[in-house]
Amino acid sequence: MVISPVQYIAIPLIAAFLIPLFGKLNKELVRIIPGLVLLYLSYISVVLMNQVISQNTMIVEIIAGWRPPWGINLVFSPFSGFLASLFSMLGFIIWMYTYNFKREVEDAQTEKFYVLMMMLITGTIGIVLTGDIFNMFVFLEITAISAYSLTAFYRERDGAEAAFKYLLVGSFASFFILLAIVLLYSQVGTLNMADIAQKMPDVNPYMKGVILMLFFVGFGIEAEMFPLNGWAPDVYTQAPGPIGAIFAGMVVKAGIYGLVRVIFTLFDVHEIFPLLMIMGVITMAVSEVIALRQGKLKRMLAYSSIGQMGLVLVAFGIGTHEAVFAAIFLMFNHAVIKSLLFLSGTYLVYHSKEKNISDLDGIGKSLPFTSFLFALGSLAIVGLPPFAGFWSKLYILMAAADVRLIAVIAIILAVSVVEIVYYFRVLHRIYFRERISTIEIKIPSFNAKISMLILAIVIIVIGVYPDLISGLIERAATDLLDKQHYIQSVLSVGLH
Amino acid sequence: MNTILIQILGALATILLAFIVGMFYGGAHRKVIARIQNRVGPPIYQNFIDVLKLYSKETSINHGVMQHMGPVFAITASITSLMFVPILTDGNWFSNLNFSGDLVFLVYMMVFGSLGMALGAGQTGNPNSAIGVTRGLSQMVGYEIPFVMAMVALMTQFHTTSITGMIAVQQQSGTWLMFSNPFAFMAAIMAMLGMFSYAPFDIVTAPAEVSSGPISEFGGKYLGMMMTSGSIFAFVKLALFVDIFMGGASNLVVLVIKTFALYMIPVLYGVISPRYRTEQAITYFWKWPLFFGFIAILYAAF
Amino acid sequence: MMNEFLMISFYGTAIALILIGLYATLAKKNLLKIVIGLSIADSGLNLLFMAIGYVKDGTAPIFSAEVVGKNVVMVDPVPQALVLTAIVIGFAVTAVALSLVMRLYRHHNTAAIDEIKNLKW
Amino acid sequence: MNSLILLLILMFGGALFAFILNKFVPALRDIFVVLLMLGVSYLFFSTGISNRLNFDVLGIHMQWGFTSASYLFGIIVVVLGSLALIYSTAYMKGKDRLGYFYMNFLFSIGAMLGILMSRDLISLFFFWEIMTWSSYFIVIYSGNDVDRRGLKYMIFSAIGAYSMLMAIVIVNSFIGSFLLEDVFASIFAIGSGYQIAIAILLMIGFGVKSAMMPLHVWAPRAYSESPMSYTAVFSGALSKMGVFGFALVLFNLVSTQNWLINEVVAWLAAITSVLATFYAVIQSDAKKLLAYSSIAQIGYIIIGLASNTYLGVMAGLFLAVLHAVFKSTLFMAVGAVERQVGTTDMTKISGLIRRMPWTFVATLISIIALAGLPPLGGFVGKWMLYEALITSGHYYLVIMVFLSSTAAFLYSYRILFGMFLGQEEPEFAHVKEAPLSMLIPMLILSGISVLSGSHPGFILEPIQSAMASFGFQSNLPHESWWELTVLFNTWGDKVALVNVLTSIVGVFLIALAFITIKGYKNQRYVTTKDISSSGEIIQPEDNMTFQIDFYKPFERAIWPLLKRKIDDYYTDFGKGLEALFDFVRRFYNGNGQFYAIYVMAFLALLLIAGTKYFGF
Repeated sequence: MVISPVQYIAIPLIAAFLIPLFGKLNKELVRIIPGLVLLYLSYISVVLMNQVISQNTMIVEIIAGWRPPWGINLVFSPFSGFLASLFSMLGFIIWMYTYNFKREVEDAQTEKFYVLMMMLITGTIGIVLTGDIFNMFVFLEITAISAYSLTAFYRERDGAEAAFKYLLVGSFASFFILLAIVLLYSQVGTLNMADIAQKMPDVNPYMKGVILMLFFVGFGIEAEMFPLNGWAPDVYTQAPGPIGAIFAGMVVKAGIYGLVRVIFTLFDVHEIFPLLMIMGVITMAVSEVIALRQGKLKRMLAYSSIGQMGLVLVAFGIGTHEAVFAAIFLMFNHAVIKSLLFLSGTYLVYHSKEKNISDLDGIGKSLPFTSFLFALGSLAIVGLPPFAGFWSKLYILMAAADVRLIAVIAIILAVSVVEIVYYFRVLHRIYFRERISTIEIKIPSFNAKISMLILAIVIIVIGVYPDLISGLIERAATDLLDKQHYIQSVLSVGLH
Repeated sequence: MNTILIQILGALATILLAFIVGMFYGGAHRKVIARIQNRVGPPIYQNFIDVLKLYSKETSINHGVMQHMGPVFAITASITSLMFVPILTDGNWFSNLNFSGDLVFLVYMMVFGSLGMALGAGQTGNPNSAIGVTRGLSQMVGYEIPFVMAMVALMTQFHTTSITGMIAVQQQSGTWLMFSNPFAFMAAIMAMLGMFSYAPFDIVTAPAEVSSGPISEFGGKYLGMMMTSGSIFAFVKLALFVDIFMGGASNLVVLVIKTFALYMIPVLYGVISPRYRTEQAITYFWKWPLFFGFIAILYAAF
Repeated sequence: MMNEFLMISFYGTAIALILIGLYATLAKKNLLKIVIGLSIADSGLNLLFMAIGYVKDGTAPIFSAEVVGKNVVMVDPVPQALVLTAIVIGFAVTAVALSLVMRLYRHHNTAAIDEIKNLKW
Repeated sequence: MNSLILLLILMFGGALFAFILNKFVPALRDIFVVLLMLGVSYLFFSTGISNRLNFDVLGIHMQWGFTSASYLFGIIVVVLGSLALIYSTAYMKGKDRLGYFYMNFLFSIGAMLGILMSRDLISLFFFWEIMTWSSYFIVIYSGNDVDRRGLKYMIFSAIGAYSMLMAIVIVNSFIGSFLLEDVFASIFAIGSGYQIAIAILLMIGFGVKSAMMPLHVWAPRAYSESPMSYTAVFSGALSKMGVFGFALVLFNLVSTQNWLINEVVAWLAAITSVLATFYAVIQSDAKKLLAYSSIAQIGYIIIGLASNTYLGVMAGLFLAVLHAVFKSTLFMAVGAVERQVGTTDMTKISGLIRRMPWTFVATLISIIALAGLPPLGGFVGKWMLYEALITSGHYYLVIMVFLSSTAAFLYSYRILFGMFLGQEEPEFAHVKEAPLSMLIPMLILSGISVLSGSHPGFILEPIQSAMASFGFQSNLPHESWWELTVLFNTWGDKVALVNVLTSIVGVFLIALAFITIKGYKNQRYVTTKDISSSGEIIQPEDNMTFQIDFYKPFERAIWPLLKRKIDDYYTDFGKGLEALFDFVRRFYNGNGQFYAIYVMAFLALLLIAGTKYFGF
């Protein structure tokens, strides 16, 4: 079988619909199929990335024989490919974690869970791979609908409430994005992103501004930008643990991808960069500050996640090559580290009703392995060396320093101190309190341990030897910044 | 070989001198107080008799090694300090190790003894000793500061930190340093009141309440040695002040006159003063003496 | 004249629908009304898109024997295709929303959005 | 393989291995860590200062290698590290989480070596942070009151580290290189405002680790609550990393026009040392006392460095080395007492001198060194410091130092008296001397203290070459520093250490002989209950110990200074922040509709403002 980017979309989508059928054959297949699919996606990621990097091109896949700008196309560029690879590999690791997750209680719902999870992953990968703006909207909606449903997955929790808030705000996001697409189409008459980018200079500047603002708000909602992120903490809190990891690791990243793709490639309006940076700074400061005052573990992780996204926005907002590099690096690091935190944190508060941080008292003795990984993740996320988070933070600071944004540096660092405070508070509880709560403890299954261990090893290896991955990120950053190359590569496909 | 012998003889002579002068001054102190209080008082050589008696006693108990070594520490400190203080301005006889140390060293050497003695007092386990020691040390923090300020003022003024250097300065200019920098002298003299621990700063030994302070558990040879050390020490302080502020002494007669005059300051001040509590003593030192010291440094520096 | 009126009414209706929908979504307390508001706004947007794709005097964009080779004005086919997709998506979202509203009503025994505040701060 | 890499791999790999070993074969753990540390020490000493390693990470050029300055500090680290680990094997025996303890112990030592071998700012920061968190994990090892104490340490470390990081990235943005030599070479080419800012930010970072006021508030509890075997390293070596950093900044990054920085630093350090000494005096817990004393002593060191005179810097570095020696001995001794008696609260213990004589000897020697009394090394350092300050015209600074060191006599006596002297209570009759593996490190270090008094040359020799690498050329007439026995200041005044030593030892021996020879044999020991007591008969069960409110009069005298702690300001500030944060939280009020309204409002704002500010 020829490997092509379209398999990223097709295979998991088909698998998602086939899962119930397989479920009729054998219950176990329901759990195994997603893993096989994600493993295959990881495999093609490696192959395609290798191809892209070694040949210094981008792979543009034409769907249904219509070459751009008329048909829908998938663009496996260094940046989108990097994210797609990240999503599929992270997806595989999270699948490994979910393999035995809640097996005893949720067997009946397993099918739904995996169908939705596969759709969620398809949606996120679709968002980053597509080269068509309306197609991106569709994938965004696929992501969103499966995300709404997964948020409300547990009936006994307040999932429905969180999901409804998500839906309400998310509908606004899709509304604005669709509106923006509509207006954009009315201006340029095309939906292909490369084509739009090419024709953008002709657009009436006032219209351009309105469209950009609509996109900004729409994708800002998905990217959890303050003040559009009211839904986010609730959703992280209520979704099942591994789904929280997917949200933090993939869904938000896809939202940010949409935002920066629109800003950098489609519009290339440099006036917006300060706005992006300011919103990033506000997002980061506000949510880290709120995270400090949280009493619930997942909510704390959620705010922390939002804060990190703010940092990513800051880096993109600086807009230099170095900053974009740092931002993508941080996206990668955050995906890995926050996934680890969500995955291990889930087991730490597995049977706790309220998910309070105080329920963690002294759990380090009962769950040494999971607690250790959580601790490692905490150290990494606050950017302490020798873990992965350090390098991305360093690069962001360097980039900010190069354009003399001293105040931004100061805020980032001050917020990092806040971050340290709340993460270490949790660690204190885990390791240095006597266990008083009588909540039952859930020992992670073997596969869950393996999946978390993989993430931890990645964190340490990248932390000690960041050059392992910096080449890919470097190319991704170049790709994002080189608008002309993108346009040419996409539009020249199929010409001969 | 010969020089070493002379040196040792010289050192012994110095010690003897210091001991005798110190002892007589102690006697004089008692006599003066008695006279002022309209008593006859002990004879002026009474301290010699006491020390002699104490040395001839046989000590039969102790509370441990540190108590045994406490007096040794004390006398080591006083004799060593003595070695580094010039007694006479000219002549080699009493020069000892004058050129091997400076004022800063001497300040520290003078503390050495009290700390060593305090260790000995500590091991006795007598709470009175410990109380005396804490009072003494606290008070020391009080008076050291103005004293050091005075010293620093002089050092900066004349660009030397050695005592011999200061004597040389006075001999060259012909003016005593107490006139060259009167503020420093004021600060130092007020600090000296504390150094002697006579009234009103005698809460350290406070005979009425805490037996007799740090030495309350010492008797016999230990006490004798302490007294010897104390006398030598008194002489060291006086000689030091004479050297620094009063141009030194060219012969023994001048030395005795000058030191005695100086000595009478704390004695007489004490006679007419009630006793300060420790914190009062400290605040006393940290008011006017500190102010004078401050001015002295300003005066010296600009 | 007729066409301009048509255009204005298209745009006007679309914008009116959007505004009504947004008003309902932002001001009404009842969950169901909020969902309805979302739906209305969605319809308005779809209508807007259609209006944008409308070309004066255009016919349906179908390549039939009648039009091939002739200089016939057609409306833009792309918005129509997209609106179709958007309607489907809107339908799916509404379905999910309604099921959530049901769950919320069962759980909280109320449909007022300002009383469902278990998750905050 | 380059021995620098080998050194780090051994250290960090060994740390992890110790952790794993503890899980499976706990018996071998102690031997392993000690052997590892000895091996690393050997490797360290065999690694010269000429070894340089260049490599790139993420496009950042880095360089590792020791200079003679960092080598000096490296010697402190490996010597103290080895001795503290030997001490640890007995001290930590029977406690739990030993794998955790030793892992972080070795991590922090490795990180310190890493800091010292860093020739660029990024690896410096990298190892600095590793040192921070590994030491933090040991600080919270005991588990008491971690939330306040541990967090305080971590917050201040983080503030320090991040201000360093800020300075580092700003420097890089001007110079385009992180290499120390490049930075030193071109720092003065950049704007003077940035220059000062960089120096201050870096010094905040180093000031936190060296516990300089007002960044010291973490230190007392952190020092006192860590296991003593680690505190020996913590106070002895880890805080010296801050000193090392100060040296780097003050000598290389502060130009002579900015002499005011030197003055401010020196004064801050002086205030630190005075206040910390006062606090030390009023402590009744030996550990806390030593903790405050450490802060004060590091104050002296920094004063010396900031004086920027040859003698002053030499004094600072000498005191740094010596402080490492005697303060770690003291912490070890207190640890020994803690282990044998169970507490270090001096209001509870007394009269251990006959129970733990060797510990007492080590303590006594170290206290003499600490107090700066002749003839031990402390005096040498103090003398040089005073003379440097006086001769360079820091008149009032020298008074502060004098005040602090005079007040230091108080706590010096307190700690000796509190633990070893005074009444021998029957409840301590069973106490035994600490085991040999704890005594040996203490006695070795005491030996160094003694030797440094008469022959400071063996410490001054490496210091002299370290100073040469900082750019200070010797202006004193000495050919071989090894043989130095006479201290000189720039005015030509001197102290002949040999004469001092001869005099003191000679007189001491004669006097001792005089008092001992006749009749000591006939003397007998009587208990401390048998004392002069104005006629009262003291029973053995009567507690005559004088320990509570030991320096109450002094405390009353200095009370106005101590009334309001800096800590309280920080606490108030923290409370205010938390209230603010809680207010910010209200934004997420739980009503989904509000969130939708935020979205609309934000969009409206953007559309209105966008036309104005973004040029559409």
